[in-house]
Amino acid sequence: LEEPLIFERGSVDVTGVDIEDAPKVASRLGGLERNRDIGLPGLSEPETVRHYTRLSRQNYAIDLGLFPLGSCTMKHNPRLNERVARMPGFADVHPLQPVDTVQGAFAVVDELADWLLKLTNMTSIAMSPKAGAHGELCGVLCIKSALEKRGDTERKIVLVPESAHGTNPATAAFAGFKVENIPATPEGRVDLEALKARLGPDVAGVMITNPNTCGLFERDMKAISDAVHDAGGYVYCDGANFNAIVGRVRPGDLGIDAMHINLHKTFSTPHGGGGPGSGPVVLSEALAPFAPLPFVTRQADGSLHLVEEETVGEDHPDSFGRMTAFHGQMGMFTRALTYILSHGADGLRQVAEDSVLNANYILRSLEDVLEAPFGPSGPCMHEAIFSDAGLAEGFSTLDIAKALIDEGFHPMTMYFPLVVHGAMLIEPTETESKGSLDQFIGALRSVAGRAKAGDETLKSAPHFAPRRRLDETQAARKPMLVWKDPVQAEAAE
Amino acid sequence: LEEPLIFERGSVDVTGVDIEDAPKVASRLGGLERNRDIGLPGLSEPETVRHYTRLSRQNYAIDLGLFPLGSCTMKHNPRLNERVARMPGFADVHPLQPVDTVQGAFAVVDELADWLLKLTNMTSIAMSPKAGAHGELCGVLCIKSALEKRGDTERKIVLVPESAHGTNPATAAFAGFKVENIPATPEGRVDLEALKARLGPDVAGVMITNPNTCGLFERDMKAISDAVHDAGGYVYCDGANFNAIVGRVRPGDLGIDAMHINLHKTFSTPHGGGGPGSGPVVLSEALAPFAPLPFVTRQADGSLHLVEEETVGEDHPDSFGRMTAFHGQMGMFTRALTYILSHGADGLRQVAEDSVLNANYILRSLEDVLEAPFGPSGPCMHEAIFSDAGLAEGFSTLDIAKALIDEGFHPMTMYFPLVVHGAMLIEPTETESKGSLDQFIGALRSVAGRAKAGDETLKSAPHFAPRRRLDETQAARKPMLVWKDPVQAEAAE
Amino acid sequence: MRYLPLTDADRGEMLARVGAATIDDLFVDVPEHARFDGPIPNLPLHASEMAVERHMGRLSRQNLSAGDAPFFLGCGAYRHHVPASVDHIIQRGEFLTAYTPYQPEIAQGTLQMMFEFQTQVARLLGCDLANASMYDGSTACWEAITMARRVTRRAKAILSSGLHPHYVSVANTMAKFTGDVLETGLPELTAEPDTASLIDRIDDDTSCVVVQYPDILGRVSDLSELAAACHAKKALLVAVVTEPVALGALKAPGEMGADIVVGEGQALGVGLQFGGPYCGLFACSEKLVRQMPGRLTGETVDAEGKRGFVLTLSTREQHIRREKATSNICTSSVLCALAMSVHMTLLGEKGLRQLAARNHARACQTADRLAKVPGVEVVNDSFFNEFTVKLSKEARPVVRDLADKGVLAGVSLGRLWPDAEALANGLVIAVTETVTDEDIEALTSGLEEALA
Amino acid sequence: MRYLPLTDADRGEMLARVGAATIDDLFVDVPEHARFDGPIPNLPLHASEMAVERHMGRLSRQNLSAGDAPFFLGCGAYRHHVPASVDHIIQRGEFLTAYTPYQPEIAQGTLQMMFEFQTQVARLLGCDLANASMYDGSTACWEAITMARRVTRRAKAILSSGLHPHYVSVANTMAKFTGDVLETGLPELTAEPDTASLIDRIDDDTSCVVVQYPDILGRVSDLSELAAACHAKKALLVAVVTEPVALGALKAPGEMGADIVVGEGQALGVGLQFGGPYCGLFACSEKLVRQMPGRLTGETVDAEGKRGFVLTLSTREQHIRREKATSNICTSSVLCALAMSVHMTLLGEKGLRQLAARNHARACQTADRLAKVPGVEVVNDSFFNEFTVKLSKEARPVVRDLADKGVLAGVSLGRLWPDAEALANGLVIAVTETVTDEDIEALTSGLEEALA
Repeated sequence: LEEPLIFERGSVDVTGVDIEDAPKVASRLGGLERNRDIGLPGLSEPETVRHYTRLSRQNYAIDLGLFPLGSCTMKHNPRLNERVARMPGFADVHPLQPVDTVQGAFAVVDELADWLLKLTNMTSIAMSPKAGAHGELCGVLCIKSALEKRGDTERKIVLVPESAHGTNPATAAFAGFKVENIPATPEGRVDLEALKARLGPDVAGVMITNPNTCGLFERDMKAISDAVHDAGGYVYCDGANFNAIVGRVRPGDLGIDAMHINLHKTFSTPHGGGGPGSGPVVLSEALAPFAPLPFVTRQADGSLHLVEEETVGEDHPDSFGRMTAFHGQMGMFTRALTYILSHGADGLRQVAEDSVLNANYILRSLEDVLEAPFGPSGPCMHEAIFSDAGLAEGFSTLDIAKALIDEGFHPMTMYFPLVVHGAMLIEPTETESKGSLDQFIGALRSVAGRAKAGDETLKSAPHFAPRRRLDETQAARKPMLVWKDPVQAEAAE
Repeated sequence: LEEPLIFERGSVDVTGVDIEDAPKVASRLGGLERNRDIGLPGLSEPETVRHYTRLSRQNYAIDLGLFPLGSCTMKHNPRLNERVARMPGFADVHPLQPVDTVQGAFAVVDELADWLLKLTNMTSIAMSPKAGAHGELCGVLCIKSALEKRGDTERKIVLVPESAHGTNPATAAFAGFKVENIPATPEGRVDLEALKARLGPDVAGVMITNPNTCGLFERDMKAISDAVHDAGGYVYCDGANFNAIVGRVRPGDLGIDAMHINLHKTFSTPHGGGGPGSGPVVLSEALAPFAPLPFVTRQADGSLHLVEEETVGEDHPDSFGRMTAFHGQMGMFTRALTYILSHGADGLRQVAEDSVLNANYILRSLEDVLEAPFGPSGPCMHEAIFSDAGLAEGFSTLDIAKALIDEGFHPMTMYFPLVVHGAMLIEPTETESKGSLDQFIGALRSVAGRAKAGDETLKSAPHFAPRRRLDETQAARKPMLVWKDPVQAEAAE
Repeated sequence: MRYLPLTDADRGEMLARVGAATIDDLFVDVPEHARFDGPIPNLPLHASEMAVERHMGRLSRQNLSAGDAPFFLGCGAYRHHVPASVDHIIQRGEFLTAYTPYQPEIAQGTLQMMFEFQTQVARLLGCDLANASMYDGSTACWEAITMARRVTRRAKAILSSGLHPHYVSVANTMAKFTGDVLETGLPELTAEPDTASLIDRIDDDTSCVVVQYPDILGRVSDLSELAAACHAKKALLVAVVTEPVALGALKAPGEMGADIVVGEGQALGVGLQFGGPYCGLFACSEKLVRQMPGRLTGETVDAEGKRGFVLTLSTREQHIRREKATSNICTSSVLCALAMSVHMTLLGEKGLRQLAARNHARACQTADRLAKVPGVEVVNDSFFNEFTVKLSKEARPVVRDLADKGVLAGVSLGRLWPDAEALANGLVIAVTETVTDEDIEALTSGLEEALA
Repeated sequence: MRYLPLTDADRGEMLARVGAATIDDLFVDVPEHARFDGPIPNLPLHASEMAVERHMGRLSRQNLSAGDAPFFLGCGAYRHHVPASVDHIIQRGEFLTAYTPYQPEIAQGTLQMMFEFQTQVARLLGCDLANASMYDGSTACWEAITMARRVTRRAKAILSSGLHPHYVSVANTMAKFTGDVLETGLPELTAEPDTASLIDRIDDDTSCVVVQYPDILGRVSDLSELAAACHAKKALLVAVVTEPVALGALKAPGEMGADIVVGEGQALGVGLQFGGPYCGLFACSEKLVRQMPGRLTGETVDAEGKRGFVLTLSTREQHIRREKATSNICTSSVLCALAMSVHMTLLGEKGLRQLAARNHARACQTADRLAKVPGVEVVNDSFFNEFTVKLSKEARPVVRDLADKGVLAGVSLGRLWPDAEALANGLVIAVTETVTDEDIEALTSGLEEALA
């Protein structure tokens, strides 16, 4: 059975809630009563539950199987996190309650901040960024603030490797910088010498992902940091791939100045189909004074104090200001802290180790059937990358991905990073068992074999999904972004 | 992907829980340490969640669509019920806590009891029966106790209509009665005259389902009750079909002496794949003294008092004793009370009306394509019955049922009641929308048409379910009721 | 009416199709005197979700929940930590809102789970096979007694004095009506269970001996000799387990020769819930399978040869056999069985053994601590996570006093056997992994004060 | 390590396949000085689920949760009753644990829901179309300002003094770096919003006017004239809605001519959560679509011609356009959007209007009640469910005093504008359907006492 839209099934006369009658009072709406129809259909509760339950079953999810999207860290989302986030003291408190009535909430912020600082060996942390890209922006704004503070306003360039996430250049541009690419070595790492050559008085800093999106640890990270610092710039580290090193390597030991941490990747908060995320940013001593509002500080008496607009003038004159209303993604903080406490320092180290082991296992189990451009560069970190070299004429990474759907798996990240042709970036995460990896490897070997042999059925895959390949071109050319009643729509034409 | 068994996937060395180390103490297990392997495989939490999530997706459920099992009342299970049942004051209290510390729990029992008594207009209620059949047993034991109390020990016969649920005769037999059938009239009701003729000093009572399993209200119920009472017997009413009349007709007004109420049918507690149920039994004044332990009484000061073994001697000397440990299905009481309060007396009446309307809508929308043996008897109650008359040679009710699976629906109850050949008993419940009924009617019309036309593909249906027809004969002939390691099993042979 | 999808317009159209002028026309068969014009009187009308939640929340807060107090109650219901994923899984709509798997093609989720559950339970209890759950332990126990009667064609069952008194009550109630003969007795506050006395009493009329393990006072004893004695007289040994976690540390009854092992699965995954719904366990040896009550799932193949599962051996059951069924049971406790099965899967053998070890060690520590309190005497030599103490005064008021101070100290034997003076000073104390050091201290000082 | 499925045996086998002797061999690229032999120091080791739950529970109980107090806070975050089914649905693993729907063939659940959400939001806000959510209202507001700059190629935005000060702060922070010019100001404690003054200030350099509706003090005013004034100068009108329930009673900004309507969806389905995650709303007129930030879902067909949904117009986004994208946003707030969408579906137009009507009526009753308290002056003539009172003394300490007595009285303007003396006596009071008569009495008597 196909599931219709709520607009096709529901009615504006139906409601799935019972609401007490409004007492009769004279309206004080300033004469702005909404008299025209809104057009919001309602469904009774049984119909609502059924509609969304049916819809949900058209989704793939980590609860159903391996979700090897490279750079996305689709790991298991523990159910304890969900239980904790729903405790009334967390779920049912208002962000503007008097500070005395929310000491437990600030304690969560403080405790999580402490963990993140110790795990990264950094000086300070901004908790409020709402997601990874927002965290990047936070870091870049700290850099810009620091440059302005020292009157160094001529530095307009931010250097970004070609393999970077799209958010990096977008963020730098958003903050008013110009973006230039850093070249890579053939083995997939930043070309240190080329970088050094480009550094100078116009360079504000670099944005580097480490481990990088080719799945490699930037071996020269410390040297890069030193060179950038020597040239008067700052080092931003994209922490999207922190999962590979959490609990095992502290980015602060590598000289970076700022790094965001995706709580929804490394620390298991649910992705929920595309968000919410949460992107706290750890900062070096050099950037710490510029951290955005608000933040929490612990007083001598142990009570927690909130620094917002009110007191910032005295205590933190260089803060660059507020990035969002309220305090950040509290609901994600509770989940991330729950996860961190569950694992502990030893468990997190094991997370990094198992995630790297799983990725290497995939890399070495597939490199005979798929081209692994950086296979010879040594062990990968928590993701393995392959290219489309060697597929039969006319067969692409897309075909492999769609065929994997028919095998019961979510495909890997396709065509990213851009530096690898037809890239397939596979990140299994540590929460996959060996049995699960073996199944996936078997499926991918079979698909790769068929793609090399030129099996035409691949091109029309998937065959067994809720939908066949969708026409994205039509969607973009004549966008239909909201539902329109076909009767009315026709009448309008 | 096929989902393996946990025994094929898990390992005795893996665990999905972390448990604090046991302090070292000298064991006091009486020398009975379990040294041999138990053979319980474990899975990590991610694997566990995935295993059961995948399994769940092989199920049909009311959350996915219409579930028209006649006599089973598969209605929507409100999520508020689940939230309430998990409140710590209900979910996390021990049945033997001091009575002062569980007044709220007894208040739930008391409030639910009050509703059920008022909805049925009966005198007393036994809350502890664990399910419908347990409730039947409770009622029959009350009857037996009453007979014994008055020294009337020669009454060995319980009369049961042929159309009764299997539990009725099984219960009567379990309590030591002999069962005799009551004939039905051609229009599908109890034959009052035949019943009267059979009554006599050997008859303990009757067990009658009302509305009956042919979907009809027993129009002569009061006359039946009067006749049975006149003959010295008691009237047990099977309340499985109470949904058709809840809030609209009070069984106590029809002269019955005992009736169980399936909280998991009429009052929306979840069925959960076959239980738990809950079967409180309402009793007439004649049977009230014999109600089982424990029960709750309200004191003059408003506090709630628990009557168990301790005080029963003085206050309730005729109680026939205890049917279960503790107090009954508390977790179902909270859900049922939540449901009842949500609906109120007006909403429950609407439940009965809509459930009856939905069933009649189905009856009248299908009787031209399927034989409705009692269609001419007038309106049905909350379920509609059809027979296999008119299907092509070699086509059966089973084929229709299995073909409905391919149409995306759960089949109706098949081959019950026994009085209709190839019976199909359809109970839509009130929580189906008209749109949902129309879809179902359309599907069933199409299937019926094909069955009449002799479409052979029906016989191999379902084609699109997680499994094709299963070999039940093999399962029964050579029962494999537990998993055996194939290696060990082979070695053993 | 948030649960009712029909609109008045729908109702009108549908009545027209049905050929009725009003809804009352569909209730014509209800006699005049039993009809109401409106809602049944003296009952409130419908209420919003918010209002209902508030009302129920108020009632909930009138209870002292176990998590809010040092908590030591057992005697057939145990408080263990249940992983959050268990509740997540049982709330999957496909499990929660499915019916009995009568259509196996679209119920493999429930059926496979039941098959796994049967296997887990059989292994845990040390038996060949198990069914897919009963109402609870007490009713499962009675079913075992009647099954023994069917198997042996004898009517006399000997019930250990260490059997939970509610279980004894249930059996007594039923036996009154069925004519079964039960021998029962009061336990004594001694270190040894009544195994020896049971052995003495077995005779040629005995259908079975029913013994609880660990027993109601927490004592454990080897059942092998008892089993041999039963078998020598062609009687069955029925063992009852109310704390399944114990079997992560203790030999299983099946290993020691019990023919039928029944139990209460609540401790694993189900939660306290004020006594229900719980999860009755029923396991036995393979040769007795056709006399078993309750639902059974079996492995088979589908029309394409794929493995699948179905309800089987239903010729034992009431919907086929009617008055000749092995039991009148229809509903089981599948959702609780699912919770238990998920918890067992999460634990695995490793986790179960760790959990059992921690329970036992903590109970030992608590017993040692309490033994030092003047007026407290520990009765047991052997126990798992539950033991009995004899106080210097009547236990029931002591328990009530401690409850007033926010300590839920255990189950007084006076609550279970109100008339038995010899037991009045007995208090059964359960110690699970949920008990903290502070909890033990609170119990100790509470008892010190009460007994001073 | 309950979340880690690999056993040591697995690890050994896998290392062998990889060709590494130890796990350290896989970390060879990490420089020596950055390696540890064991866990990172000064941090605790792993803990059981029970221990973590206990710890977090303790922290949770250090907060006074809204449900445990008479509660009147608003100012951008509102407490409404969320039906239990909303939370059930967002916990479906297929929604909760899915990623961004990059593979539409196996993500139609999320995509169709997003399409429905876009339509619901567009209709609610009175616009042609809406995106599939932003981080929250404050960031959506800034995105609207930058979008207006792109559309008009002008850099000056005029922000109403009635705009939430956190939203203003966010915009000010960003503008410092981007070079946008913002005109802002402090609100006055008067019955009228600053609409007239805004109209006066629009000039040919103005990219947009940003106005909140109802504004931070709860006031509402007709935006039609303001929209006309903007359009006359070819500027855009950006309207901000922080309480979407209001639009069940009040005309939508889009109906009154706003070009972009952004907002905070939290009030519907999401819950308070101490400020996040929330659900940013972003809607605009059709002609502006290619300048919109954020994800968009569009309808299309699959290879068999069946209707389906895909992410579309992604050429605006960072992963394609990189430094030329309309925004750097990647993550959105889909799970919160789902919660909001489910709540809107449950309500429907009928329920939303009833809910809004009840909120408004209860707020009116509360305002009338408080107006009688000596020392309390109600500032607003018009409002929805939130209004401002001027106290006879500074509001911030009054709020703290009442909190000590267990009443959460509202948001003092001193909390929002710590330096503005003219606002110090202002208190914003929100009254939703969750407020009871007893709550209103508690607030009233609390204020009476505090102001006496």
